[in-house]
Amino acid sequence: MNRLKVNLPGLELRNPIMPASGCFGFGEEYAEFYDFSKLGAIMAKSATLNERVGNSLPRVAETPNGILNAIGLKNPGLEVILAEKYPFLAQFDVPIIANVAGSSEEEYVAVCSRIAEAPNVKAIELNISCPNVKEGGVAFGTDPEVAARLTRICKEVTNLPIYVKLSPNVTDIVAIAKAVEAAGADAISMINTFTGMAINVKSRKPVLGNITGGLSGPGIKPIALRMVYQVSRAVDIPIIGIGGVATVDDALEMIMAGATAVAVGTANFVDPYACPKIIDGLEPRMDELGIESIQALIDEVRENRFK
Amino acid sequence: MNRLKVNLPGLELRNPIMPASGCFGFGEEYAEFYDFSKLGAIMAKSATLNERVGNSLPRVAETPNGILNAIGLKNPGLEVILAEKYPFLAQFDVPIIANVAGSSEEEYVAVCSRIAEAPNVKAIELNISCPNVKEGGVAFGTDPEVAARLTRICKEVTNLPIYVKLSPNVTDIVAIAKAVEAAGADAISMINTFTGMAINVKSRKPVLGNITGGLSGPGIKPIALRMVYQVSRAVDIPIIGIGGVATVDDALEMIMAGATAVAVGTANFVDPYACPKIIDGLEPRMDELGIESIQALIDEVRENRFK
Amino acid sequence: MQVELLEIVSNKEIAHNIYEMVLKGEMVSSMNRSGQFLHLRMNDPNLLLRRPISIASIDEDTCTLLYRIVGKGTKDMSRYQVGDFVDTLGPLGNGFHFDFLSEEDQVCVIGGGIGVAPLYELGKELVANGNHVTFILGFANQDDIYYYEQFQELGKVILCTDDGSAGLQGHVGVALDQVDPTAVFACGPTPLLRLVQSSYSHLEHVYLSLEERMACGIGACYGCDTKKKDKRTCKDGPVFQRKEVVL
Amino acid sequence: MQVELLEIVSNKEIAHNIYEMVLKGEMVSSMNRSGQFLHLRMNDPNLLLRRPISIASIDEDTCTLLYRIVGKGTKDMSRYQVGDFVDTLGPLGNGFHFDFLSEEDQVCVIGGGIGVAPLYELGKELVANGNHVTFILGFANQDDIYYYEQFQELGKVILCTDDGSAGLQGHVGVALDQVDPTAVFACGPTPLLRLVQSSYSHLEHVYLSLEERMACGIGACYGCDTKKKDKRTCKDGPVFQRKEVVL
Ligand SMILES: Cc1cc2nc3c(=O)[nH]c(=O)nc-3n(C[C@H](O)[C@H](O)[C@H](O)COP(=O)(O)OP(=O)(O)OC[C@H]3O[C@@H](n4cnc5c(N)ncnc54)[C@H](O)[C@@H]3O)c2cc1C
Ligand SMILES: Cc1cc2nc3c(=O)[nH]c(=O)nc-3n(C[C@H](O)[C@H](O)[C@H](O)COP(=O)(O)OP(=O)(O)OC[C@H]3O[C@@H](n4cnc5c(N)ncnc54)[C@H](O)[C@@H]3O)c2cc1C
Ligand SMILES: Cc1cc2nc3c(=O)[nH]c(=O)nc-3n(C[C@H](O)[C@H](O)[C@H](O)COP(=O)(O)O)c2cc1C
Ligand SMILES: Cc1cc2nc3c(=O)[nH]c(=O)nc-3n(C[C@H](O)[C@H](O)[C@H](O)COP(=O)(O)O)c2cc1C
Ligand code: FES
Ligand code: FES
Repeated sequence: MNRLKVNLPGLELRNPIMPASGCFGFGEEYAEFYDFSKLGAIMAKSATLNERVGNSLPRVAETPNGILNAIGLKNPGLEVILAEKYPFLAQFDVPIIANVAGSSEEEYVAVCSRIAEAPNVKAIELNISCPNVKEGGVAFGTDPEVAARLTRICKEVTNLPIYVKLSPNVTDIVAIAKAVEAAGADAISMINTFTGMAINVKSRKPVLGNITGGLSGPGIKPIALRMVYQVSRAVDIPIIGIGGVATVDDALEMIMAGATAVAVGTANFVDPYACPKIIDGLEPRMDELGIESIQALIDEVRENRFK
Repeated sequence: MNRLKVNLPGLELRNPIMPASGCFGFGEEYAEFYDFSKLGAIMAKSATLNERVGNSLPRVAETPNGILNAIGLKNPGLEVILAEKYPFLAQFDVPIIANVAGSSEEEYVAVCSRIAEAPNVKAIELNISCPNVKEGGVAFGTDPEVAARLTRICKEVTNLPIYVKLSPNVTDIVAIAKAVEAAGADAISMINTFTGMAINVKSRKPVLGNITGGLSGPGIKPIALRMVYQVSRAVDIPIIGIGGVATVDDALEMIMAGATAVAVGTANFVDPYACPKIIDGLEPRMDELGIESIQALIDEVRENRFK
Repeated sequence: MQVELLEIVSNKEIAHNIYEMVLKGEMVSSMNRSGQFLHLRMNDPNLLLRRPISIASIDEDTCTLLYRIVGKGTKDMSRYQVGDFVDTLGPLGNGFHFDFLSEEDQVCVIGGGIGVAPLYELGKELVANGNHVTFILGFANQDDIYYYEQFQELGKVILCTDDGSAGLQGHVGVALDQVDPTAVFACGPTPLLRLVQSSYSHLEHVYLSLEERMACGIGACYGCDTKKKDKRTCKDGPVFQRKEVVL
Repeated sequence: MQVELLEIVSNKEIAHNIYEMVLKGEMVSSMNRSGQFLHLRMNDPNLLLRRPISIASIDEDTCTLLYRIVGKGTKDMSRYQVGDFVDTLGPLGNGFHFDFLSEEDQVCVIGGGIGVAPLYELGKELVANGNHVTFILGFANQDDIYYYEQFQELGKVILCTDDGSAGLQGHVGVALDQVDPTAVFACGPTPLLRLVQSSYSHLEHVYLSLEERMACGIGACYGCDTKKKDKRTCKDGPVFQRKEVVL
């Protein structure tokens, strides 16, 4: 029996661990470190219809046990991604979750409708929560109706399952989750980054060229966990837990909060082997904690969640 | 010239540093460590009309560079506070900012109307943002209209200036800030804690008796800074910056983001001398950075803020 | 109550995952009662909360802590080197009191696991006070036993292990009928404290040392209330008379 | 490109706030070009981002880094002890290339402040390649100068200090007219790079080593684009031909 196996709509994963979007590019660079057939899945960098050159510099800053980024969805655009990026990943035995972003409904629809051209892409993650682009991005993720509408129209143009990636910068994340579930979302991935900033006290100016950026890393894990916990009690679709996961225990904590799978972002920068190390550490730790299988743990959490 | 002097409505502060509400009790314990006449002001623990015994245990948990707390506004109730707690603080030459909480508008009004009985209390901080109590608390802090209404009716029953303490658990903190400013708030203090949680992977249960708690400490500083920055650009009333401040540079960063004064919470637990150490470190650091006075820095930030 | 950098004189494993740390500094001169604790700041800057650790022994110019590795903080502590300094807040809390005891009174001191630690200093003080002390000490198994010889120098020691690998088999309850004390002092896991609380309901002088998660450690944050929510473990405790607490 | 724990052979201050750290490990054998850098994980667990530091010298089985304390990370590094291990990702980036040079070609190597560091290994390689090298090195003042003797062993060194406390007074610009090189390599603060970029617009072979804040360090996150936003400093650089970049 594979004790680590979990299922997401459209995907069978050999384990619940995958790199988070934007923290792994399209894999080319990390492929020099390990074989991706080790991973549960890969969440690719956000794709937009046309190339995006990204925000002004600097784009990253360090904060206490966290980092701020304002990359600005830099990516080579759908054509190049379809022609080169997803195909590169096809050499590995691992399902790809394509991440789609846009600044208008039309752009999301245009990208979603073509993603299935890449046969190794098994699901779409709809990034409605990027805090680092002026138009669109997070705006789609802060209003339940807008988020639901976007989900619905994207569902219409693709047969791939759609996972909606939620923004934590909201008063009521449960309302957004319920709205996208009702609109047909097949799963939820959460969370994207918190809007934050850092100031250089010497120059008295913001560190980031974009002034604000998205906060990620272990410091935000408690908020991510709380949101996963709340949403998992309110929706029936599975959740990919994201936010500050750096260790085996962090990953298990996410699952205990209600996630079915776990994505690792910032930790890849700290240690390029972050994902395989967590994967290797799961079974020994499960033995210590008396966890038979990840699926059994998920079932146990689901059963207890209305108590 | 006192280079550290700043003003808040109703208060002259010898320096911009004060302990944050709930992280200093009513001062009795910290009085064994240093003379409070060193401090800019003291933000007292939240006062409610009647005694509150607090949440179930455990009430604190540690997270990466942060802590979670779910104290549950434990306090002995207004009578005892007026009879014993504020009077204890009257021996020190330091202005007190009383913090008022409640689970109904009536309770806030009842407490606010009597606070002025303590002559050393120079302002009221309206806690509309406590995430750790079931009724009220944060509910008042997430809806601009509710927050504005509460501010207005509290203003009516007291001559003391009212500072409204904002919750960061909202989509649009600027909207709340503008609403309370329009309703007559004299200042804004921000931010209270983020709702978060931690799970004990051995027991598979939440660490806190209350399940969720408020996240504070350096890990959240980038989000606090961003919010202070945004609000300071949208309102004219002064801001007391709170969230993750532990060092002199953190305090200066808050002021550079737009705050007029700075409150220190969690850092008091790490080091009981956190506030006096920051105060002592301000002038040497200002010399290094070429900052003539805190007021000059505040003015500079205000001038640049619409650029 | 003060903050001081105490110097590490020694720090070594003395039983399975149990460490003994000897600290030196001026603060030692203000330690005058067993049952109090120190609130230690960790080296790892991510660990914001101080860790409460009981004073296990107060000597000429040093004090001794005994701690078990259970998580990140105690793991961090186990790595501190001789000559390093530990940022220490203390001495804190209201320790063990026994002014009510007359010389020659029979006293029973009951401890389990790492809860045995503060009872060593208590034992020394009781012996100095002229009391006859029986120690009932429970451990998981032989590998977990520490300070057995030290306790034997102070009085009668009844040793129990859960698996019977040393002393009596079973928890401390199996030995309670061997003593008929005037006063009982206990520290250990909650089931042990509950047993002591209920077994000696006829006695006035039964004192229990409790644990609770703490932030400030000095009584200011209300983080560490006891279950009845009327007392703070850090300042009003950690030692309580049996009727004061619900377990 | 790999991750390895490199052992610290030495770590000491060699000029005001400038440290030299010598590291040992297998990775050294894969270092074969000046201008590359190592991405070092810090000991302080709060500092999540690795720090990019140029390889200043590649020797038999060690490599040398030269770094200036400017913030928390470099302060952290200055405390590492001989025998400690540094979690190192590297060697990274596209270093200095000079296959176009013929023996006897005149080369000018220009550095300012801590930017002088990677130029030492470059100098060694150029000399081994048979080139004549003139180094123009700028420092703030006498106390900041490091590796002066080492550079003198490699070729002519023109020293400049902002305050004139050693060598010529002024920034490196005051010395440019003393040389007429075939190729120029430069590393240092942006104003220095701008000066080099504009002063040698008639030359094809002008290479500039840039700095930018980095997250991954390997080309995956797009954190470190150059200003033109068409190249990543970490992977496509840090060394660029003068026309490739806007400063
Ligand atoms: C008054 C008092 C005296 C104590 N004396 C001793 C002693 O002499 N020797 C000893 O080994 N242990 C003692 N403890 C328990 C000790 O404080 C914990 O084992 C220690 O804090 C665990 O820290 P950690 O980081 O290793 O564990 P983690 O589980 O990683 O700690 C996470 C958080 O929970 C807190 N925590 C975890 N367990 C406890 C606990 N049992 N009590 C209080 N807080 C806890 C930690 O302080 C920390 O804030 C005492 C506790 C109290 C309250
Ligand atoms: C390719 C490359 C090679 C370098 N080689 C050297 C060298 O050989 N010797 C040396 O002393 N310095 C070198 N630097 C600069 C060095 O990386 C920074 O001085 C260092 O990261 C500062 O870290 P800190 O924590 O002390 O400063 P802080 O200002 O506290 O750092 C905060 C954050 O900003 C980043 N940062 C700050 N300054 C720089 C900078 N100039 N470049 C890139 N990131 C920065 C840090 O990495 C960190 O993420 C190089 C930079 C690059 C990009
Ligand atoms: C440098 C960087 C770039 C990111 N880019 C994207 C992106 O393109 N699309 C997206 O949906 N999320 C992006 N994210 C968000 C992450 O996928 C993840 O949701 C977030 O970082 C929280 O997880 P972490 O704390 O593990 O990093 C990015 C995060 C970082 C740090
Ligand atoms: C243990 C604890 C208790 C708190 N109690 C209160 C309270 O009673 N009223 C209140 O307005 N804020 C309370 N707060 C919030 C703090 O005043 C402050 O807003 C928050 O902790 C963020 O600042 P920090 O990161 O410096 O701690 C409490 C925070 C902590 C950690
Ligand atoms: S830990 Fe703060 S009151 Fe006890
Ligand atoms: S640092 Fe990630 S692309 Fe250069």
